[in-house]
Amino acid sequence: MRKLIAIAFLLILGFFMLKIVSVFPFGEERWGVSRHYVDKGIEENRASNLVTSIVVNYRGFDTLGEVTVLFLAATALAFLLATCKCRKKYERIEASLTLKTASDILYPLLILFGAYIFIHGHLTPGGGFQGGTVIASAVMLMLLSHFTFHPNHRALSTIEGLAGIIFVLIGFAGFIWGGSFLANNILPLGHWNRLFSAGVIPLIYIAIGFKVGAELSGLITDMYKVTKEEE
Amino acid sequence: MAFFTASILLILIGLYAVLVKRNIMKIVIGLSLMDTGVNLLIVSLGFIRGRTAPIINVKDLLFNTSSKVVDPLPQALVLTAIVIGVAVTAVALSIVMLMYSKKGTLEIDEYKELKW
Amino acid sequence: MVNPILIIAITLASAFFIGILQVYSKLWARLFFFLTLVFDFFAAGANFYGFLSGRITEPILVKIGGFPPPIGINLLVGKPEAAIGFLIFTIALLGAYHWERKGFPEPQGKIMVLFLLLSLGAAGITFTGDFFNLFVFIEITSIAAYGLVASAKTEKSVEAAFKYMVVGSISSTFILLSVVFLYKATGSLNMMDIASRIRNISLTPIYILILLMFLAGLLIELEVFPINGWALDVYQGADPVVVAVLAGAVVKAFYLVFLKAGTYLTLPSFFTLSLIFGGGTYLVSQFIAWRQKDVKRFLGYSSVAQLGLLILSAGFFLNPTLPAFSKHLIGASIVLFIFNHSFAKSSLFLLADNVKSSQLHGWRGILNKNPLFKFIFSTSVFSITGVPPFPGFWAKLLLIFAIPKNCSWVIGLILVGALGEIVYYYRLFREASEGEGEKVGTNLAAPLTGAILLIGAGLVAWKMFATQMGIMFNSTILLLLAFSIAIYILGFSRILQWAGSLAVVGYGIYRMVPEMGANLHGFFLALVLVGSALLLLATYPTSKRTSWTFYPAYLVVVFSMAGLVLARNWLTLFVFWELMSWASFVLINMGSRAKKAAWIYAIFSAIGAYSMLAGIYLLPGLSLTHLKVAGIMVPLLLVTGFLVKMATAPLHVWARDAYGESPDEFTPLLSGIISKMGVFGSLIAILYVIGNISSGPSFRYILGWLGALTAFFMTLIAVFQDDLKRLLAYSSVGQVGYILIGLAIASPLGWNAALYHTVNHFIFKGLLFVAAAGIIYRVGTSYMPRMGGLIRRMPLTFLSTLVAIIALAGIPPISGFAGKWLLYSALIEKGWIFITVVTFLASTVAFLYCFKILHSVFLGQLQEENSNVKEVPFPLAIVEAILFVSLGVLGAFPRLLLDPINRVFAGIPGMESPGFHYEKTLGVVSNLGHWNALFLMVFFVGSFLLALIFFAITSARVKKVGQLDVGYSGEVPKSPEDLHFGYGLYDHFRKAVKWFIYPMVTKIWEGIYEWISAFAEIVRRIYTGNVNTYAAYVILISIIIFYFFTGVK
Amino acid sequence: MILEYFMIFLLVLMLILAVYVVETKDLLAAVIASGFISLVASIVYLYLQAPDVAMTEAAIGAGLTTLIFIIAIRKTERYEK
Repeated sequence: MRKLIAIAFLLILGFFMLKIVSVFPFGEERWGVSRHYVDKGIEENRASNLVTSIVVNYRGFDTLGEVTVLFLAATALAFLLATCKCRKKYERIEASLTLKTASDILYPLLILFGAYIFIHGHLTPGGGFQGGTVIASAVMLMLLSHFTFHPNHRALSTIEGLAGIIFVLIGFAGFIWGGSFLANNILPLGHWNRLFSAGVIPLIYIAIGFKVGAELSGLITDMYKVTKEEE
Repeated sequence: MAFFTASILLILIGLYAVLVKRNIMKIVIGLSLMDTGVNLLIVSLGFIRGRTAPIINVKDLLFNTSSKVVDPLPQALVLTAIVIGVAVTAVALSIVMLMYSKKGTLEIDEYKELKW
Repeated sequence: MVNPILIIAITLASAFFIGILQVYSKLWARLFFFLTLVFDFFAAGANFYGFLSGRITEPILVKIGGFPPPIGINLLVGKPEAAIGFLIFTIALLGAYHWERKGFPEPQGKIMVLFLLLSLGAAGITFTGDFFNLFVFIEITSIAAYGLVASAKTEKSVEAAFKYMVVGSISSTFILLSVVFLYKATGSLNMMDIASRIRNISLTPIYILILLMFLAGLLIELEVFPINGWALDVYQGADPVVVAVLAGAVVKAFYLVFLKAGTYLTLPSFFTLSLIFGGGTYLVSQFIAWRQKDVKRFLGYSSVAQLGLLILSAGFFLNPTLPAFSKHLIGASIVLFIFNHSFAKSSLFLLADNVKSSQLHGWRGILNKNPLFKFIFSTSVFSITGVPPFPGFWAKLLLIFAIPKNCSWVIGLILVGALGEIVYYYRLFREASEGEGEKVGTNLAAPLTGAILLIGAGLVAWKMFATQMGIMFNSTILLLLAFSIAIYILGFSRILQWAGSLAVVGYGIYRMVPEMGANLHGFFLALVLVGSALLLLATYPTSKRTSWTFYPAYLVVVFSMAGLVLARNWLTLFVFWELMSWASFVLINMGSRAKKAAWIYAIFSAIGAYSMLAGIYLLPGLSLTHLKVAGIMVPLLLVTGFLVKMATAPLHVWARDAYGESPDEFTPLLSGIISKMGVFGSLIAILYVIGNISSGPSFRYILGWLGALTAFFMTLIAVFQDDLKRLLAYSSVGQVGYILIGLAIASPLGWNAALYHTVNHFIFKGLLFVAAAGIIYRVGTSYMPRMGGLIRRMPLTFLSTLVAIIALAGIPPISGFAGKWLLYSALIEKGWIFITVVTFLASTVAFLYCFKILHSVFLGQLQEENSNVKEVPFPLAIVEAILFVSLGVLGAFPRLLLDPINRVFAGIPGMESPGFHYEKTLGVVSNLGHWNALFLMVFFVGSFLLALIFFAITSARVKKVGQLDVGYSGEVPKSPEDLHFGYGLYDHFRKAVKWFIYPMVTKIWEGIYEWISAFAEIVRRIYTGNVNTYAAYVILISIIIFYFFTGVK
Repeated sequence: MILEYFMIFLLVLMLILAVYVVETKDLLAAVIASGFISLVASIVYLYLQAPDVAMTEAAIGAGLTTLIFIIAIRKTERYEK
């Protein structure tokens, strides 16, 4: 009965949502303000990846918020689980030698790959968030395969905080020298499709990459550690 | 249209879990399904048929770009939304873990101390 | 001006920095945390001040990244945003300080980051001018809030956080989707830009659907009924500090978004939606709270209700058909409501943090042990329930008078809800002031700041808006009110306070002499000031029980009455009326057994005040001149307020206990003068509104019957009271019934009778209550079977009581007779025969209780335990003597009073001739007869002396026996009931009339209360506590909104 | 054309998986299935010319989210009642 009512509610809701999207035919051209980003993006930012151009510059403030959200989540999780007496359910099994060795090899490679992603954020798909996540996955790999692996929490916190501060400071630099917060006119924009181009965008994405990497590593460790401590 | 329908159905299935499932972990899973659906819907809304990705890596795209690429703005928004989604999920899971540590169960019926 | 981006960026950077710092040093992290908050506070304050002082005129537009509006993200900070931003950081600072003193939960660094980002998110929500950015900030706020709600890590708090998280996620999904749809539909994300684009496109149903989706998401965050279960759980389960910040600051940011959505998105059904959801939430929550036993949840219901009222106001505020002035008023009212609710509710939650138990019974008596706590608590409660001069009062007043007349049912809704609020808030008040509680925590600095800000804001609002509303204050009255409050500082010595009060009242009389005189206002002013001065004299603080706040409150009552009678328009009158009512509530509540009585008094005062306010709202004008109204509704509403103070049936239920249990020092004022304000009000209502004297008899006839029935039944019930003060209470109510009859007759003779009886009743009832206070002080009880034989111990009191009773009974030669004579003449002249009969019966029955007083208190044997009581204290004796003499003088020379009354009416058309005249030999002559007071006086005093001489001669033969010298058959009488010969005096009579004295009206009122409670009990079951259900409500309400408010079918 | 049919196949697959996620009693299986949904979604994003989103969804949606779910399930219960 409950299920039927729920399904009825949801179908009506879905009907309304379908009604809304039905006025936007799939795949139809419909530009709004983003036409400016597309047509003027290269001129104004020199970042090949227009999504990056939007994420970091045109809507860079959103990204600052986004970074904050992630930071907040990591903080909240660390806070909530700090004193959690969570019960352990499963026995840990020692990882095999193959796995350990493979992880040891993969670990630096993954970090390098992550760094590559966020350094090239303005040229290729991906950026700080994706790169950071890849770095975190490297940490995760080590956590899973090595009992003794324990990322330095202080270092993580410091990197995380510093990277965030650098993001804000770049914004401030724009405020002081460029006339407005996060303005992308304080560094030479360089040439299109080069690594050293797009003004502050790569710098910001690198900061984000470090921050997200440190944050997510910390987050995973925090969640994971609770289990570990009780063994 | 198939994309829209599928993503809306995904949202609804996620919501269904929230409305009906008695297991709090399942509810959180439902919420994350919902997120996926929403993201899919937004990206589909930005899609333009026959266009390429908004990455200007060849000279040809430099000119008259708006007739050659899809709308990048929804993609940028979705990037933000995905990250926010994982952040919410992380906090939700820590709350679930905390709840479980209090009562040792994931059943929603055990968590009705606050009511009326 | 501080660039708003700086506030956000610096806060963010320091949040990141605290993230690092907390690893190394907690102290530095904490220092930095407060430094940031203080910076934010001053920065936001500077902006707000800039707007207030006019230094900043244009809204501040911040182009982030240097891109102009539709391209980049903008912050747009106008006056409202600056105000809310300032509010957010003020509350955050207070909350943080409170938490710091209480001790942050570990790990401290993390929680500080969460707290900082919560306030940052709220500020971002407020400042941003971009819809997607709004979504990001909503998420920041929400995630920080989830973490903070769970921060107590108790079962309840974690549960609340989970529910909040689930419902909040649905809400943000709605908001995100609608923002993206909005982008697809308009091509922009910027609020201003969308607003301008919307004007160019037609509002198709689909488009409206998108807007409704946004609004649905927002309504979840705004905690509207019934999708607010999560919010109530959060209020109940989370740490009170977090709740204080959420309710005080964060919700207000969401409310501003709601206002912005209404402004920018031009949704056609916005008005209807906000009326339905705002009004519904407000009304339902105010009543559901009645059954709530958990204080925090109960405050939650109140928060939700206040938010509902704000939503409703938003609907009116953004209604384009509203005239500019009303819009201005509603805007002001919204600002005041926000301020009021933020500070009062935050203070209350922070107070709740200091109390161990959050259950209602855990609050029992805590006000009596903790004076500072009591101050903050009372201030907050008064402010929330709208007591002048706190901001809540002005907010309500501004809102009501701004609502256009064609929506007057909304007024009804607001006032009924406000009544519900009074009921449960003062139940908490009652519980918290009953008995001796335990000590509570002393972490009170933050709530104290809130309370002080409330008082300040109330005074500022008074200054700013009172004149705009046409409320005029006599500057002398304001000065005197200020003096009244200042008397508080003399509280270390009650005697000093007493003397100071006398001085203030004396000064008031001196200043007010020119105002007293030959018109209605001057007449009542004289009664109020001179009468109060006399009664004040009798409050000589003999007992240690007198509260520190007794004299300030007493003086406030006195001077608000003075302001009331001097008022030249209805609103001024109302303001003073409320001030008087609530100050007297404070006084009644001082009685040790009066807590329930005070609660009931508060409820009935509110019933009266709100119906009066509704009546004033419906009047065609505000000034005290003849106003033409159609129908019976307006006069009925208007008069109800006054009838409550006069305790006319069926609104008398409060009177017995309020008179009986209020402090003995205060009862004379309550009965002698405060009830006369009802007389004054009814008189001017009849004079100005109920029409000129010749028309509209039917309504006045009803009033006459009300008066007569009140007189009859109250007198009858008085007969069977064994408690001295309760007996006098019923007697008082009955006597005021006579006055009402006189007023209702509205002939010259009737009004003369009414005013004459008003003064007279003040004298003899004041005298009786003063005597009662003295007796109770000496004997230690107000239970009459414990008295008896006091004639020998208190001869002066006996004599004055005797005279007062003669006056009360209306027997010549004392002044009471003149009133009765005039009244009967007026009644017969008018031809209201049945009323005459009932009135006559009533005054006959009155003899019974008159006799009972004399009989039970003064005559008979002296109880052993009273064998060494003395005469009443000297100041009381003086007052008794003065009143006693004035009764006698007026009895002999009624012209001393009748002449001024005649002059009062001389200025009123149709009233010039009093309906009687004087003759030398016959005395007062009316159409029906004549009487010569002086002759009667001489005759009666002569007869009395003769009788006295006779008894003096014969009394030698009376044999005196001891009290226990009685011949019971083997039983030893112990209880006073057995020993008191007056006990059960009227038992047989009681059997005869038992059907008449059945407390039917009381039962009806109790029944109403029970029914509403039962209804509330049913309604609140919808909050099942199950998160599935909460989510289902959200979906249900959303689809209902979508279905009914778009054209899509 | 084939690509579009493939996409529709993927969408249907996502929906089927979603129903499985909701209905299965094994939370671990549900989580892994929902990770798989994210993975499928990232392929769909590629079709929708959104490589950035595809990458993010694969890394965060399929990887990180699944991971933290698994950790949480490890610390609570695997089976729904």
